[in-house]
Amino acid sequence: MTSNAFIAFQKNEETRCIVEAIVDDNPGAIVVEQPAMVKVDVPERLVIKRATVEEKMGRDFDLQELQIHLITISGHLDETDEEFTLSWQS
Amino acid sequence: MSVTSLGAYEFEPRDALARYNGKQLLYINWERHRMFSRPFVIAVAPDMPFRTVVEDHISSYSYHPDYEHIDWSKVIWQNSEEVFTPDFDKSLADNGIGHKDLIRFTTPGLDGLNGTGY
Amino acid sequence: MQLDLRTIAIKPLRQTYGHIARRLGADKPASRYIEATMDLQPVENFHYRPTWEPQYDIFDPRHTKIVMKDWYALKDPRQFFYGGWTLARARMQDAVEADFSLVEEMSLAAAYPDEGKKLVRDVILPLRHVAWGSNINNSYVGAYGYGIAISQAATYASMDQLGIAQYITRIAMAFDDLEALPVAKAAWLEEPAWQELRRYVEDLMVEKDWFEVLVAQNYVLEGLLYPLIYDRLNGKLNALHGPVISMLTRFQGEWQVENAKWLDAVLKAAAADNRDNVATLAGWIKTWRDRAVTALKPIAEKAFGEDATAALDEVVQQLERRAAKAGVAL
Amino acid sequence: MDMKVAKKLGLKERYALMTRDLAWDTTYQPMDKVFPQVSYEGIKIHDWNKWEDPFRLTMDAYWKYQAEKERKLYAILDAFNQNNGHLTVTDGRYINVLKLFLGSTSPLELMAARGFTNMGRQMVGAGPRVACLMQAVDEYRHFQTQIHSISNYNKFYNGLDEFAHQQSRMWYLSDGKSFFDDAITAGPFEFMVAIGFAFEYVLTNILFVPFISGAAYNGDMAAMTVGFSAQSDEARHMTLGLECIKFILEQDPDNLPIVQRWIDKWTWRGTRKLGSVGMMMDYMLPKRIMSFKEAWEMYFEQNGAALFNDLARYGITVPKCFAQTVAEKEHVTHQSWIGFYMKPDSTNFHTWVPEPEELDWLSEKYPNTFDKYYRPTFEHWAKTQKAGKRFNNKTAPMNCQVCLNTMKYNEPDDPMKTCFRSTKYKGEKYHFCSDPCLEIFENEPEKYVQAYISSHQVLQGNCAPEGVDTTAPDFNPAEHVAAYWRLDPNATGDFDGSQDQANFAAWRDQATKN
Repeated sequence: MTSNAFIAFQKNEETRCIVEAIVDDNPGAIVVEQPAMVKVDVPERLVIKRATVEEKMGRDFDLQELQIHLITISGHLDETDEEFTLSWQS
Repeated sequence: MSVTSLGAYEFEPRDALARYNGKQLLYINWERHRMFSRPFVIAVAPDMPFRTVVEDHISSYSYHPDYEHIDWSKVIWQNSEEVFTPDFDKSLADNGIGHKDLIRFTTPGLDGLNGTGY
Repeated sequence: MQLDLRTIAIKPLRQTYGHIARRLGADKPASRYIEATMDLQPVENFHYRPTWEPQYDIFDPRHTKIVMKDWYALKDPRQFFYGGWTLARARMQDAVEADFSLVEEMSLAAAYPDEGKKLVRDVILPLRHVAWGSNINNSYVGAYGYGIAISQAATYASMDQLGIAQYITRIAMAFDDLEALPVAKAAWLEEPAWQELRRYVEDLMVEKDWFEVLVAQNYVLEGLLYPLIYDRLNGKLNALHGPVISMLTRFQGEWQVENAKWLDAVLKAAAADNRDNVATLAGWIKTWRDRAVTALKPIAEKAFGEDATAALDEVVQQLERRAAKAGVAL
Repeated sequence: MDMKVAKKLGLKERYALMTRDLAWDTTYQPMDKVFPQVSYEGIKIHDWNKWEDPFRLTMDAYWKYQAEKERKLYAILDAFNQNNGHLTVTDGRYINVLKLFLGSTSPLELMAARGFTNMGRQMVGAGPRVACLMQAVDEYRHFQTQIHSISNYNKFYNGLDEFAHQQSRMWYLSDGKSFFDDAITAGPFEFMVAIGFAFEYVLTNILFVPFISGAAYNGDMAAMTVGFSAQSDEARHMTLGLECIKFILEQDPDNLPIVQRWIDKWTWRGTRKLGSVGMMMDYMLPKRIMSFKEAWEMYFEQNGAALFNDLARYGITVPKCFAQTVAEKEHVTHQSWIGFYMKPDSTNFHTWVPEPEELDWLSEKYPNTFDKYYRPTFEHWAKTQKAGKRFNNKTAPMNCQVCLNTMKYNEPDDPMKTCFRSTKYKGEKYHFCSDPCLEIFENEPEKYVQAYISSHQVLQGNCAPEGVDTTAPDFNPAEHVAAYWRLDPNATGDFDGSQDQANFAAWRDQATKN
């Protein structure tokens, strides 16, 4: 069974862009909408790329801004200036 | 096993018999009647007759429709896992019931509402 | 469900929580600080003793010699609950950030004279380790302090000190002088001039009386060190080379004033409770003042040369005046 | 952050300079005296520098982002309060969720704040110290924002006003209190595994995500805002817990059996603690988004499988209790609601029999168990309540010596039979609700013999308000318990006929009528 890495955000304009960026960068991403929140599952490895988010937002974006919108995550985290990655080894 | 600690770690149990002023704790449960959620606890004197437990305390189960159908002569009594036959006129102590013992009684044929165990 | 509610006036059944109303002596609205602070720490019916200190309860007033009839008398005049604290720090941080940016945009650091830079390297950069030590010692107060009034304030102070250590680190970054950091650390660890200060901070790391740690670290050491550096040394550097260092240490400058207000209030409340507290506090302040003066003397000499004694005397008197005002005559 | 110089350094290098480079090994005082708590548990750490920092937030960034969250949160709270937002919730029953939440969860946030402050003091490495301290202040945040958001409800509804007094006294709050008392009295590594890993990583999603989503669904903007805002910190906390486990396991192979025992213990203790959360989801939210069972499957079984598959490389296996929790997910919420419904005089929140369509929802969500075991009881209660004989079990509960829950769980293989386990220690008998609780006791009996069991304390005469002579010959302990708890009679009993019900209806009527 493959393990899903996931991330969930509060629903708002900013996270709409972030989720779009995740969907673009992660083939196989599954978006689940729930009241006031949105959850994205990706098998094994989920990556958020700063460049893609910036493109969606049309402004500079610091990946640490994710802090403001996060609800939960699953997977090992690795964060650099460019990428925020969640992954499982199975 | 035992606890690992920095320094001696040994305390008097919070529910030691000595804390009950001559009484002892007794738990009671009516099996397969879980509408009452859990057993109840009382503090009673060890010389209290077993009959008093039944008449004064087990009667708190009377809300249940099964209660009036209990045939007391058929009841199976347990002290925790061990089945025993209480002498109603003898004291708890004489019936072998000590501090923090759990009396469970089963009423054959009565299995709660619609046989649900509740 | 989308409900369209008319604005109506409903008479509340009560104004605040029961424990707050009892404390205020009346059922009236309470500030967010009061509601988030007073009488909230459990004081009774703990299940287990700590395996790390079985002789104590989980929260135990016996971790200090100070005795209080009411531990919530140790209130914070800044009224810092988490939200108040974070917002205050974020406002300071905005100003600091603007200053750091300005220093960078105007290339002020590059243009800063070597003489000034040397003082920054020799005196200010090693202080990031003092701040780190203070972060540790304040976390002890936050962990062992009795009542939320003191424990939250100490925990916020601990984070403030981490912030200060990081702001000092950023000075080296602003000067594009990262090599200065290991040099400053080596000085902290080995240079004789810093050793009494390091011993002071390390000794507090094994002191068990949390109130004494609070007094020795925050009231005495920082009460002397901050005015010495962020008032007097900055004043000297401003006069010689312009306000660049004041800009880069703006946080510490503002922070010390506000923090002293908190500590003065805590000292005053403890002293007001009983005479034994006054004697205990006075004893601590005297002991640690003397040690702090010894420890800071070589640092003051680096900073002020022959004016060191005068500078140190001034800040000692300033501290003693604060103590006297709080009801602790030395 | 905004500084361009910082861009020259990567996030990792910059963060290292800002944290671990500040630390040094003390020499005027020996390190083992400075950090006295890290060795007695038997965990071996050879190199604290191997700690990988998960989130790399420096204080400037921390203050910036946290302030932004706080500004938003309090603005929404103010608006919610000014507009009588409490009247927008689905129905008056909903507010009882907040009563249970404020009593059972908020005080634990404070314990977490104090516990993580101590971790921030005791951990030797700078990386974990800083992460723990950040979590400590976050926990103050959660505790305080919860109190602030519920403060407005407290002005209008009963049962919220004495949470601070009740946290250490009320019978049904001892499970949560014992959970945290247990963790905070353990050594630092066990605390980290207990709270950082087992609770925050494995279980906290169950507490917050579906519950808060549920609050949103029920129109409670205040709870939703506070909850999600808190949850945004939680991702950091979860990551800390996971890093901590990896760090400990990578340091020495001897750490594995100790850590495994803690994972087994704390996953179970957390599961027991969360039973009441599941009950909120299944019984107390007037509009439901998912059942507890579904949430358990999504956040514990699936996510837990991913986690434990991953940790298998260190030799970690799924918690021993895993199968039992999976079996119990079909039962625990019903057993909990039954346990509270039957004690109307002893809770500061109201209970009720679910409406017929709510019973249908439960039948649909719990096809294996609800009709077979639980539905007839609720239908019976509805009937007797209508006849004016609402069930009221006036007896005092028997509790598990370890988890402090009442003994309400079933034998794993027989839902009709109450589960009992017992043992003797130093001549005294102890009772447990389950095999895992028995095992936890047997590992550390010296600890659990100290447990504060409310009903026993009452019988010892320790639960009377000040001024009552507990030695008087006619002293009746049970008589004073409600006063000892400061239990407002208006807060007790069935929702049907309560002051809350009447007020909510009248106010809502007033606000919606033109």
